Amino acid sequence: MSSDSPVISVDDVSVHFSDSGGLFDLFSEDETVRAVDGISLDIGENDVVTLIGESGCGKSTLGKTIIGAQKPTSGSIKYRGQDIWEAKSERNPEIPFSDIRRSLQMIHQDPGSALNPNQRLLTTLMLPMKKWNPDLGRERRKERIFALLEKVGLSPAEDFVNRFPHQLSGGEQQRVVLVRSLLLNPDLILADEAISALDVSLRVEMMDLMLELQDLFGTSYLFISHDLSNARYIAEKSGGRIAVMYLGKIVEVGPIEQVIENPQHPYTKALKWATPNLYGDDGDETLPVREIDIPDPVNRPSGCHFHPRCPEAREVCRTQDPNLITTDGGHGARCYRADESHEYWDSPSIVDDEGELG
Amino acid sequence: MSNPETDTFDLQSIYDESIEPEPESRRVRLRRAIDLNVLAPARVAADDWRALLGGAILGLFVLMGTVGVVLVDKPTSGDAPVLAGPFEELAYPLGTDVFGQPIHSQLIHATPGIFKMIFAGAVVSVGFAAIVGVVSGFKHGDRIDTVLMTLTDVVITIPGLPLIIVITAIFQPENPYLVGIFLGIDNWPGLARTVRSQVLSIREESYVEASEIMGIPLSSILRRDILSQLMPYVMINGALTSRRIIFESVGLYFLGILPFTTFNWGVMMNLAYEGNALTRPDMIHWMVFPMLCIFLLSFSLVLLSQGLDSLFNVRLRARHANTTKKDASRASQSD
Amino acid sequence: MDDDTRDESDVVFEMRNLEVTFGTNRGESKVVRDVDLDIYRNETLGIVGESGSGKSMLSSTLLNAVVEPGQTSGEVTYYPPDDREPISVLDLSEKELKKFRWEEVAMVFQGAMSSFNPVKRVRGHFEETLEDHNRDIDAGMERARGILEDLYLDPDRVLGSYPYELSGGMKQRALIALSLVLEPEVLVMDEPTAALDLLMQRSIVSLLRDLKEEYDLTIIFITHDLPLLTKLANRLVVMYAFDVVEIGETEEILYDAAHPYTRMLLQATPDLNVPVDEMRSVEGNKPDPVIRIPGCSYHPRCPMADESCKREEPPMATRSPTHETACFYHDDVDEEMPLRSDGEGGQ
Amino acid sequence: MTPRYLLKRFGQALLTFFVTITVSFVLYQAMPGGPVEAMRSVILSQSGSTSIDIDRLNTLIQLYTNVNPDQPVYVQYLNYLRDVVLYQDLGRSFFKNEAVTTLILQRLPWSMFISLYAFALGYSLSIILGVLTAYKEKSRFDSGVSSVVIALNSVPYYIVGVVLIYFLAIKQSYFPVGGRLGSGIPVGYNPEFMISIVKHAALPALSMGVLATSAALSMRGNAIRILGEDYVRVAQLRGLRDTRIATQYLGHNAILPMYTQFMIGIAGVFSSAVIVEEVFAYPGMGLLMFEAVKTQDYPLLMGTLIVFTAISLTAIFVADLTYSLIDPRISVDES
Amino acid sequence: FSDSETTATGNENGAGSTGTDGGGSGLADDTLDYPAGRPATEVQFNRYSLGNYAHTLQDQLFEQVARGYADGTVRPDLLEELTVDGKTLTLTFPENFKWWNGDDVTAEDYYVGLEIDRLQQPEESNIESNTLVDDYTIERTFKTAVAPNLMKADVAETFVNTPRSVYREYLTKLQDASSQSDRESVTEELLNMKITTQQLIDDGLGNGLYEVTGFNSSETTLEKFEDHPYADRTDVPKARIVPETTADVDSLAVNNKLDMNPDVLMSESQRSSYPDNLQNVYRLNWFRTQKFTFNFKNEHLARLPVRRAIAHAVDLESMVAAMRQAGTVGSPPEKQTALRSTIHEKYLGSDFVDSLIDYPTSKDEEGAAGLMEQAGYTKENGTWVDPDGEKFTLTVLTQNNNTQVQATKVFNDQLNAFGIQTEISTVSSSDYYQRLQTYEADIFWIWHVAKALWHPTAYYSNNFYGVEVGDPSSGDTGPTGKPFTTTIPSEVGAKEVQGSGQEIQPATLMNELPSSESEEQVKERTRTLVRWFNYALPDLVFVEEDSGYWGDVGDFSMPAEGDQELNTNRPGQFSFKKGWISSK
Ligand SMILES: Nc1ncnc2c1ncn2[C@@H]1O[C@H](COP(=O)(O)OP(=O)(O)OP(=O)(O)O)[C@@H](O)[C@H]1O
Ligand SMILES: Nc1ncnc2c1ncn2[C@@H]1O[C@H](COP(=O)(O)OP(=O)(O)OP(=O)(O)O)[C@@H](O)[C@H]1O
Ligand SMILES: [Mg+2]
Ligand SMILES: [Mg+2]
Ligand code: NI
Repeated sequence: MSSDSPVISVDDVSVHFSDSGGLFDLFSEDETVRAVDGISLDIGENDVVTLIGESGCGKSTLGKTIIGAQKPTSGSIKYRGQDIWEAKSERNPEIPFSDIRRSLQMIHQDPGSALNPNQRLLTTLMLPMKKWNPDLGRERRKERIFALLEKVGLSPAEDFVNRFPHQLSGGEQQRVVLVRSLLLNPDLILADEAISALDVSLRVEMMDLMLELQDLFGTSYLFISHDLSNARYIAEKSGGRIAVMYLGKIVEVGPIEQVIENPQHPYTKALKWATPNLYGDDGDETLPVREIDIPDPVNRPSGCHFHPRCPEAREVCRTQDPNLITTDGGHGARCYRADESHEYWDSPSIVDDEGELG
Repeated sequence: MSNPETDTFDLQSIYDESIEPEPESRRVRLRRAIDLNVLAPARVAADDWRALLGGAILGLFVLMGTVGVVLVDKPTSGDAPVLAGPFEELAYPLGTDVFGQPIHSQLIHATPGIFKMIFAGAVVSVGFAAIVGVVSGFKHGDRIDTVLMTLTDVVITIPGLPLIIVITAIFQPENPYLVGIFLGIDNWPGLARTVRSQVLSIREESYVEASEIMGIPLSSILRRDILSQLMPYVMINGALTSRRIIFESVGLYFLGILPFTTFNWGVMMNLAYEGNALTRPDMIHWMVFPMLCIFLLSFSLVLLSQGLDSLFNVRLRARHANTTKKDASRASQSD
Repeated sequence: MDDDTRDESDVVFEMRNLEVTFGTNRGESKVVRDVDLDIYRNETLGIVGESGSGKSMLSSTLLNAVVEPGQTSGEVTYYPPDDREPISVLDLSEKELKKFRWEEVAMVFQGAMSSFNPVKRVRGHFEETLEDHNRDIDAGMERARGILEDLYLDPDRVLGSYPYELSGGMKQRALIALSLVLEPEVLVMDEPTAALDLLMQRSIVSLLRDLKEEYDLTIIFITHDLPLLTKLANRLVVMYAFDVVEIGETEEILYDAAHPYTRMLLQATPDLNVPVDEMRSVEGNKPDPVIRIPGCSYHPRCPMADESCKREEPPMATRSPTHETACFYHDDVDEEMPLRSDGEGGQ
Repeated sequence: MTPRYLLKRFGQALLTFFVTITVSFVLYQAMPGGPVEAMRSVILSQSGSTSIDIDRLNTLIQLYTNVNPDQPVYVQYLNYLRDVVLYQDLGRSFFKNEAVTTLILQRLPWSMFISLYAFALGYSLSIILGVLTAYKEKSRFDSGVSSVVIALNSVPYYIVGVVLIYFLAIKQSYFPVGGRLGSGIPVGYNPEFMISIVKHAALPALSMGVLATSAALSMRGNAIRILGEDYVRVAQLRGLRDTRIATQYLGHNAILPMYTQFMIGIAGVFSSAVIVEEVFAYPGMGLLMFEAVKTQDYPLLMGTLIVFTAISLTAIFVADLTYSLIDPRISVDES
Repeated sequence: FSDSETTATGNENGAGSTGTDGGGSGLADDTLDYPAGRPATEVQFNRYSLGNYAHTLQDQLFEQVARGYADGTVRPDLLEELTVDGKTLTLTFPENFKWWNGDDVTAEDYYVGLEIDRLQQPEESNIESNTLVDDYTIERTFKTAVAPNLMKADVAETFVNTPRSVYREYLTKLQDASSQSDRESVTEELLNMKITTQQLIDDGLGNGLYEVTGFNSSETTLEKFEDHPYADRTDVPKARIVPETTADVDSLAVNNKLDMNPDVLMSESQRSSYPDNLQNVYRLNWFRTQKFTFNFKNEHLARLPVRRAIAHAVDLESMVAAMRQAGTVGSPPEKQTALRSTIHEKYLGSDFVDSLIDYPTSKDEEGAAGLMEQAGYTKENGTWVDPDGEKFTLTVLTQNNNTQVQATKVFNDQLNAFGIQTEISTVSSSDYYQRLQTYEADIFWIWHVAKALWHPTAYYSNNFYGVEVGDPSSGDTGPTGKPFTTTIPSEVGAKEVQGSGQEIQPATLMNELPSSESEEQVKERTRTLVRWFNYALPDLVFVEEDSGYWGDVGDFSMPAEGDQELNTNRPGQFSFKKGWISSK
């Protein structure tokens, strides 16, 4: 549902982490992790983007970069046209940094650790209100908090706000965290694996709640998951897009139906295979990758990063890294196979010395 | 969950709604605060014999140092017969020393000095440690972190006791606060390191990141998210540091390295020891009672440091609070 | 359980009146309640249930390894493959237990990431296990290499590494290899894949299938990831509130779930093949092990519950020779709580 | 362990050493009166029967100390630094008319002997007790041992020393009250000599060993935590022998977090020699330092401080090197 | 183990014979065990080096030329004769003494030391020349006339500890030196020369009755030197010195492991814990006294009545009693003369002493109050305020050694009780003398004896061990504000100056005292100074210490008063060195 002016536009953003040398680190070799590597992405008003990928592929880093919690090494992040990091350093930006800060919020994976264990919920919820609604009286702030809490089903709110986080169940904690981010009336919420820590039986409920509130407040979501079926649930229910990340790059992006039904990238296919279904699709027990383990993020493979694991890889993948090849309706993949006329098709298959796994 | 009637729910609508503020709110809040921060810890303490005993003994010493010095006259020589044995006379229940000064009043009048020393030492070392630890933890990876940690490592490595001995030998501090400060000098680095690693791990906690992302000012983050987590830790270490300061100061007085102008348990021990109290049965009480005081005071601090652990435990406190009770089943599940 | 129907089957484990209790300051906490269960040789038994339903506790009893200060009561009988005497696991002495564990039954449990001693090389773990069970180390290590290779690991590299040098998936596989090094009869796996990536999870499940064949294992696999389980298990046990509520062949559970809880669970499970609107969540709170809910423990959350459910505890009812459930109304469940549309169709 | 890591630690050790020398120098400068005054003060205090007249004494001292105050401070500093670093020359003792290095070298082995004795005694006991109490957590054994350890931790080691002297040396002459060698014992590797030095070192070592007992509590804490670790549970499930689990799993891992503290502990135990050796009149490094303080023998005082630091540095450096032997993760996870 | 634990040559034969462990054994055997000095490992015997602690052991190992006695006389010890003739002092040495290495002890051995002393600073020395008349005679000539007793005192308490074999070369260098700076470089060389205990043994550089045969950090073993003239006097073949600094003398004594403590008396408080066979053998009035010095820079202390009031207000008896508990034995002075009372008779005469002002040795608060009021002070709420109505506090500086603290503490408490506020400042012994010389305190504790002698010069010396007044050429008052010129009553014992009084210059008198030309002049000057001291009370002497020794009278026969003349420094060691101690 992206509109013309995106809330966030990400342009060729990279985030690299390198070991910072101490006083005696004279001889340190650089160990750079390219957590995010040249990603561009737009998130519109009332938009939902789900990001999936293996652990360590850079999802969280990308997410945090998008909401301005992590400074990119290169590239730019614009909030409604205003570069976030320029807003922070400039004197008179069009949109003040504090507004941007408020507009981009985050829900953490583990609701337990996202709440200060020593504070009662009321304190935790009041703090951001105090910061952003300084004019409001204490009672008025409390009203809002109570209203939202009741809204997410934590009633009686009066009882809940006086508890400590450990006195809530995981699902309840996650709702409080959600309420906390909504209190600021943000434009974009990064939900970083916000439901992974919950019991399976509670996930659907939580996702429904988030989507309902999204409707209500018109917030956009960047939803991070490593589980394709959850990602699909969110994306499909909200009509959003899905982006598949692999080693710092988005290897496939598009509307959910197309990505799920017609995955272009072999990695997406592998993910789809790895997401077992209760019903149907059994039988195929051939591993769709040549290697189970992910390569070292510090020394990534040349060419297409996926080539050592890719069952379809050919010689050309070893040396060249494909760009995003868009097919139809905003669906694109970083794989030569999406381009029917690419030299890939003439390239010889990689002769695997270790023998295929599948 | 779903809430069908509020489908028309609108953010604006909840903001516009104005409800009469509850009138009893302030009182309720106060009551709750007292319950949670005063009564509940007291109840927790009452459950924990260590905190109870430690607190009681410490309280006794505090009384000695405050009320005691008012009630009991400063000892002067010739108050009583020389070297009277203990438990013989009500006027000097613990006996007297070679000057005929009652032992009990010497012990009592030494207490304020000891507390001053402890106070200064603990404030210096714990304060310094907290500042260094928090700053370098917060600026992890920055130059300042490297510099502070290198400094800390350096100070850790220089052995404390010899350094203190050298410093006190040179400066001959007489003021108990000054003595405390000198002794605090070598006590901070270990704590600073641990504070730093605590800060680092607290910073890893998502709630700190969440606060940052919500734009909560740094001062609030430091106070609410970091210091409040560190407090128990710092307090416990404060108690242990105090014990160390007692050991070291009394030791230096005992050795005669610090100038002994005032009443001090170590001075008593020194005089008794030098007077060969060990081989003189009529003198041994002069040595034993100050030793007992040192033992009891440090014992109380050690106990307290262990008891504090549970005192600062939010879970225990919440369990002992009346105003934040909730049905037991839920509480236990999320544990 | 109805013993007659399973007469000819070869039982490995027989659990009777199994209970696990903890004394807490709120009262006695019963985390496994009166479970009767048979486990057959060479089957893969899956145990599902929501978090905290007692799955881990139940499986720990197989090695008499319930964590302190839990108390296990009832009977757990182990039938060795050859004609040795059956072993009553709960009555074993310390010494016998040490021998029994890992030689007969190995366990890979929740949190396998930290199952290796961080200061010991992986090789050391293999060697000490062999040594303490008086096995020939060289032969054992040879075997270990074989298993590691079966798990797509480079034996030399893995054995020579410290645990921290291995990725989660590698550690998990190394642990599986370790669990097989003494050639146990039974392998209990408690959420061995929960912390891993999808791709890794699925790969490991694939590998497990092969291993089971190769080493003639009986596998007990615990997870709350139902879809994954269905790819591996022959038979499923559904636990709710510290008790078994349904047992059946995998297909039977998937397509003919008889307990309302199982049905709810199935519907709450995200599935790429099921339209999103058909997904429902399980409402209500999970039960407390200290407070015994009278009657059927699921009744507070069950849409079908009536007065009798509140009063009486439903006994196990047989739905098919291999399918049992603890619900009074399992006959009505199809009507009241229909399964997903393509649930039936996908068969 | 990477060479880089080694290099880093070595750099740090050098820096610390450098800082200590500098601190010593600064303190040296800060001394009231300087060496001439100091020496005069001491000679005057020795006398009471000295017939030497003061003017003449001053001349002699001037000649003797051979100070050249005209040099700018930085030149003096550089000279000092050069002497210490290049020639291991810590100057000459004012009063013993001997190179500080020689004096220290004579005393060092004795202090090393009692410290290591104390260290081995204290820590091995603490470790064993820590693990045992953790195994038997909440048992009567546990609370008994823990209470004793807490009590021991509340007594300064020098008081333990005094008490030991009182009971074991004066009341019962099991051990000598002081000195490092019995009278009339021929020096050499004969049993008499060995027994004598061990007996003389026993009480000082015991009282220093008290310092190490605090390790028992942290060991207990660590062991309890490790007992809850998955790998211990898995080890039990694997049917491993109890001794293996106790040593290689529990013991090894529980020691890890304390390892560096252990090594710093060596330095701590070693520095406690200053007090303990004085109490036991045990002529080691500590007593040397104490005498230096008493006589204001500044070159000797600074020399001993530097040597104390060097030992502490060495201990920590060794700790660093060996830490990677017992914890393979060290070179990766430095913080 | 470290080479500091060297075994001496002699130990090879002696090994095992006394091998009981446990820090010395004074049990019934043929060895005399006693505590003294420092461990031989830390001592060296070059007489010229500073701070080498030689003095802590040397008087056991070297013969002493002459000694001072408590009656004020100086008499020969080793010497055969010590005579005075005008400005010349003649020392006659005996012929039958030997160094341990077999060399004869001759006059030259002593001469070398005397000449080195003189030649280091020949201009400043008060000695004109030392002449080696023959192998056994030295003539020592003073530059100016000196009282005969003082000339003898000049060599009293000195040792024959400069063997010519070692020191001759330095003397030669000094004699060859042409300038003061050359001489200083020889001095410097001398300062750094060392004679370690090992060297002492190896080269046989001692000459006492008992010879060092072995040593380590916890003992020094001695054996009788059979070539010594006194060798026949005693049957004690061996002795063992336990260092005072490393052994806890008291616990050794309690466990009966010592045979003698050569210069410390057993106090009454120790009696009960010591075994019965240990008894005080000899007690003497020692030369040493202690005092508090008043700093006249303090306006209150500058007032005579206030000083006198203080003398009345404090109870010297109880100060001494407190010190007695800490092991110091002594008594308060009968009269404030600054002299040790044993020499009153010799230098002052009893009539003179009787007429002096009496200051009470016990508390006389009334008298004190009267004096305060006389000076215009009034008492408010138990505290004296000065004539201007101001409160004041006196600071008292003392050393943190046991005895000093004991005395000062009582002194202070009593002044406080009387209503004069005081504040103690206790400084570690190492810093004490430095702090003292800043003269910032109002009252400070100090020993009162500048020389180990019973002689007026030992007490009236113008340095802080004496009655320090200061350098009279430096203005009107010295460092403690004491005037260089002051008026005292002309009449002995008058409390106030009547008439014009007598103007005196104490500092000058003190400086001149050592060069008094006759015994009469010594007495004359001493009396003037005593009158001044007694009238003006510049310091308050509070204790005259006693000394003596105790010993194991069960196993050894010890000389006591009457047997031998023992009223001299360290009578126990003296008896031992003279061969007067035998086993029973
Ligand atoms: N602050 C940091 N410093 C150094 N490296 C980092 C930092 N944060 C992340 N990384 C590295 O960047 C890579 C991507 O991390 P990121 O947390 O974004 O992964 P992710 O996809 O969110 O993984 P997960 O699913 O496990 O959360 C990882 O290799 C990680 O080690
Ligand atoms: N040490 C313990 N003391 C008391 N109760 C415990 C203890 N360990 C677990 N429990 C309780 O036992 C119950 C069952 O726990 P169990 O670990 O078997 O659950 P589970 O089904 O394995 O859950 P999960 O899927 O989260 O692993 C839970 O309610 C838990 O709270
Ligand atoms: Mg992440
Ligand atoms: Mg579990
Ligand atoms: Ni770090």
